[in-house]
Amino acid sequence: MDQKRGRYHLNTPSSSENLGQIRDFVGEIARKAGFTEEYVNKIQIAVDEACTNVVQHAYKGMIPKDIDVLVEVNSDKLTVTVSDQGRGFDPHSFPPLDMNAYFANLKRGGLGIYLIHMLMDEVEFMINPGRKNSVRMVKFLHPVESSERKQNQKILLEKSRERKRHAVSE
Amino acid sequence: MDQKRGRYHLNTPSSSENLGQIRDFVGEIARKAGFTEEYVNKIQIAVDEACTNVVQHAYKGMIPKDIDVLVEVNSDKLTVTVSDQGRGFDPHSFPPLDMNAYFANLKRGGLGIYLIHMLMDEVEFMINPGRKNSVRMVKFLHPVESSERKQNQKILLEKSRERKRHAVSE
Amino acid sequence: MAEFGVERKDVNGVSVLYIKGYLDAHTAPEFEQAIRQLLNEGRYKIVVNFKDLSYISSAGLGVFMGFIEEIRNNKGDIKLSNMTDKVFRIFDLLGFPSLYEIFQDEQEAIEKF
Amino acid sequence: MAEFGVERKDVNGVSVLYIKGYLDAHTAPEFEQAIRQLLNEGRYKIVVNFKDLSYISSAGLGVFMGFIEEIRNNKGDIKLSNMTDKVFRIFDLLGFPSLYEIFQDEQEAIEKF
Ligand SMILES: Nc1ncnc2c1ncn2[C@@H]1O[C@H](COP(=O)(O)OP(=O)(O)O)[C@@H](O)[C@H]1O
Ligand SMILES: Nc1ncnc2c1ncn2[C@@H]1O[C@H](COP(=O)(O)OP(=O)(O)O)[C@@H](O)[C@H]1O
Repeated sequence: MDQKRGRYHLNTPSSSENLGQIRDFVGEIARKAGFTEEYVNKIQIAVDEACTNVVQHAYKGMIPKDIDVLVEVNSDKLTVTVSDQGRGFDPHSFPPLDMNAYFANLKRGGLGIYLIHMLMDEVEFMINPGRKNSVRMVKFLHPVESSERKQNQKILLEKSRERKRHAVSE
Repeated sequence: MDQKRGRYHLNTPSSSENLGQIRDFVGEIARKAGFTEEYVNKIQIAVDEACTNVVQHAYKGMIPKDIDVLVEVNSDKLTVTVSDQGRGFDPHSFPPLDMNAYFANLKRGGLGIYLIHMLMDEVEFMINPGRKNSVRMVKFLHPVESSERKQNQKILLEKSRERKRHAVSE
Repeated sequence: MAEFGVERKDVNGVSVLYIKGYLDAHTAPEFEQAIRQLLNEGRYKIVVNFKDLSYISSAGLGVFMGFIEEIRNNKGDIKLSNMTDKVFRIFDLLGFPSLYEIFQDEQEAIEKF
Repeated sequence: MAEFGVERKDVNGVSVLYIKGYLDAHTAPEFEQAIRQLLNEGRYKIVVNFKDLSYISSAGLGVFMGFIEEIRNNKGDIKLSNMTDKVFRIFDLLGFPSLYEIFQDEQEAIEKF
């Protein structure tokens, strides 16, 4: 029995009351797969964001169907696919957020997809309105340096530190 | 949003390491459905027994497939169906246990199906070897008196109390 | 369900909200409600103590964004304190410390008003 | 994983096993192993303290059945103590109190040897 491989599937009604259960489900698998608590939390948030989007957007004006969460564990990575059968959307219509502009506007919301990108190593959307809309998120157990993403994240973190210093010196 | 209705579906590899996750899953739904902790525990044990049987017996001599757990919540009851795609078995070949004889033999095992019957209000097996073997278990939120089962349970409880007295007076 | 809770303590002109448990899209409305109540009473000086908060998603972050303009327009502020590392990391990742002052300690936050 | 644990204390001729967490088909082998170890050392007077056990399924009950004959053939016994109501209920439901003595308190169980 290899604890590091396997497919886990959870399907719940599309209701925010099930977000906790989904986080527990994903968290338990991620922990067993060997992620530290810090990364378990990151994976849980990313999955929560994807499921929150299903609850809030997928079935607008439709009879709500379910949230489908598939977790695949391999020796080197964990893949979570969150799917709905809702109206779909164009994931490319959301350009990467500029957090400075975001804060200047003082608007709320619109952070979910951005956060998913920040928290996971690979993110992919597959949209088939009314049939199956999925976001597939990958987290590697032993992340390899090199990717553009890492570079981006570093820049963002630097920005965030700058802001913090700013806040403290206020 | 009606917290008392809904279909929840969990699918995991057939391995004992997933029993805890399955218990958490079922427990959370039962709790939300309104069962007290005592009954949540009973439902968890019954489901655990059914899933343990899948892990230990269903795929003997086969490539293991998965454990499938479907939970349906209605306003008056919770239904859990545990299914496998294994070799199947004849649920009628296990007559109700006589616990006195059981203890006289000092053998282990063989308690699972008996326990499921003791803990749940309705139990039904559906066997299709290699395709889908299920045990469907129902627990009512507000149990109605009257059924034969209740009567049986009372007799059994009396027996158990007798034994306890016996033990204490030893 | 005991998944989220909020308690309030008024210290002179400042109100402290103690949030505990899981702050997500399901529980955010309860937190929103508690802040709305403060604003209804004209209390715009708010400290949120995160000591017992174990989880936050963007729906939780959104609550802070949703009120900050109204609060600052009324010469108030929301200051945050006592975050666990886990919760701070997500605030930090999104740069929230540029918009909200975050303190180690509730008392510090209160005194900053 | 911290889902099950067993610790041991020897009090003169009696060995006490403290079990904690979840005792199911996954963790039963660990508990079995601890009892097997006692028998290997010729220690047949065993008290199992259930204080921190939060869950038991029939796989856990099976461990007790699996050793009782060997233990009693060697003039020993397994006595049980400090069960929570939740765990006791399942022992009771199956009539285990007719085969095993169950005590409120570890000390009582030890003194019964
Ligand atoms: N599963 C989905 N189904 C339909 N629309 C979605 C889905 N996920 C995201 N969206 C769309 O993408 C937008 C951006 O999502 P997100 O970044 O999470 O921010 P928010 O949910 O706060 O608007 C949503 O407003 C919605 O229009
Ligand atoms: N899902 C299943 N697939 C195949 N056989 C099963 C399954 N569930 C139960 N059985 C059979 O029923 C028997 C009795 O099960 P049970 O009462 O749980 O006791 P135990 O598992 O300890 O033998 C098992 O030994 C097995 O032969």
